[in-house]
Amino acid sequence: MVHILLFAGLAQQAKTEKVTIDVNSPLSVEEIRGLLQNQVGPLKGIEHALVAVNEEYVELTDQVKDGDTVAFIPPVSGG
Amino acid sequence: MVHILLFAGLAQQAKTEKVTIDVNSPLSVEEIRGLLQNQVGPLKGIEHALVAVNEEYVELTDQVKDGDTVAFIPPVSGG
Amino acid sequence: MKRFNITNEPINNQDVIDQVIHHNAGAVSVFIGTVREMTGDKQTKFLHYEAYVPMAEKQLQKIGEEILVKWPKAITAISHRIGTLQISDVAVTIAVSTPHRQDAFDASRYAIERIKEIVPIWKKEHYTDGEEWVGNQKGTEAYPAGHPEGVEK
Amino acid sequence: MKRFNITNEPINNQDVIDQVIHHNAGAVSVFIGTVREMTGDKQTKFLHYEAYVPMAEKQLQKIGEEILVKWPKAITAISHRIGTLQISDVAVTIAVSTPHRQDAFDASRYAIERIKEIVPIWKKEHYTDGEEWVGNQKGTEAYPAGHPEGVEK
Repeated sequence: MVHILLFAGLAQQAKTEKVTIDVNSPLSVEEIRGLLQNQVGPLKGIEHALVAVNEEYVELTDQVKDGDTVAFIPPVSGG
Repeated sequence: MVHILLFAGLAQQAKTEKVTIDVNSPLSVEEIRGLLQNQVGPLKGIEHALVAVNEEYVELTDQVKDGDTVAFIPPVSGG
Repeated sequence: MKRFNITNEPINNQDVIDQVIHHNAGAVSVFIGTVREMTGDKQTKFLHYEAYVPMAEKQLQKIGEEILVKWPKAITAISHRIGTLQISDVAVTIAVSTPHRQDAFDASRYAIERIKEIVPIWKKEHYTDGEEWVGNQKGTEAYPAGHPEGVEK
Repeated sequence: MKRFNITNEPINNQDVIDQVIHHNAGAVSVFIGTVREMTGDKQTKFLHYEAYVPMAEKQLQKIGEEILVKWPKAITAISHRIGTLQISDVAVTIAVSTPHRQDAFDASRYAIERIKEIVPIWKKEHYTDGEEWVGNQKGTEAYPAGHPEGVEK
């Protein structure tokens, strides 16, 4: 299982902050992003979101494995 | 009478923070500076001091009149 | 108190300052971000901040480390509040101490710029005429190349 | 509390900050000057500050007015302590609020530079190996042309 976290506008569109996806083999971040939208519907602006795996920023081509937490991080606006 | 205020190293050299000088006619700041040193002895570095009359910075050529307070302000070092 | 802190509670500025004062600090530059009422002609009623808390605290700590590389004697503390904030509430307090003042100003300014780049915190403005997640709607505020400049991988 | 204040008492940073927070401030830049132990290889035991108090408060107020000319929405408060200060004690606290952060940083930095130019306050360092009025001994720190640049007459 991969745990997906959504925030701000993405969570609002998905109507949830947490999604879990079953994975049998390692997938890329980009593939996870596709599976996520298959499950919850299209998420506008997700292509502008950074992705963190286990709380570290990663690239779209990086691999995600069973047990990882994948966070989609829309443009931040703290401060 | 003109009231003279000395600070920091100037007060230390003069061994006083306040000096009064009798004046009968208006004098320039520069003349006051001379009279002061006649009275308390030479003050090293006083030529680098700014002068304020009644709490406003003035020029050496400005006039001082009876009742004024003349402050010699050595290079400041607050902050 | 943690030096790098995301909190639901009001921020005590002096607590943040106390984290960075020490015997060879001569200057402390503190930046406090407060909730402003007017932005152009839009009036804010209140704000809501949310964060990916554990990662946000890690990223704040990373900013402190980046500062220490750039200004080797700088000590940094940052608290960012989340939840609902009213006008004039403190959203973020940054304190940086250094031996000399120039570095304190530069490092403090660096910290607030980096918070706006790499720390997963989001602000939702509740205006008198509607609400909006800041930075989420406009292409201009999206990360230009998928990553904010300087994000370490 | 006065917004421009010379005091014999310890400075409460939050009291200074409170003077400048208001509903259209979005940023507050605070500068705190503390007593540093080491300056080069000289060790400070303690400091003594003295001031020409009424004129110093007037000059601090003048700095606030200069800031308002340069950054029309900036609100400034400054407290400077005099008397004997120990290592890490706060000598000066400057707070400037503005709608946007860039101006707050710039105005705060301007204020500390101007304090060092036009406010009649003097610092005596008590080092482990002697004492000295700062800025009074060296020709390089004398006012170059009789007046610090920008002093209004």
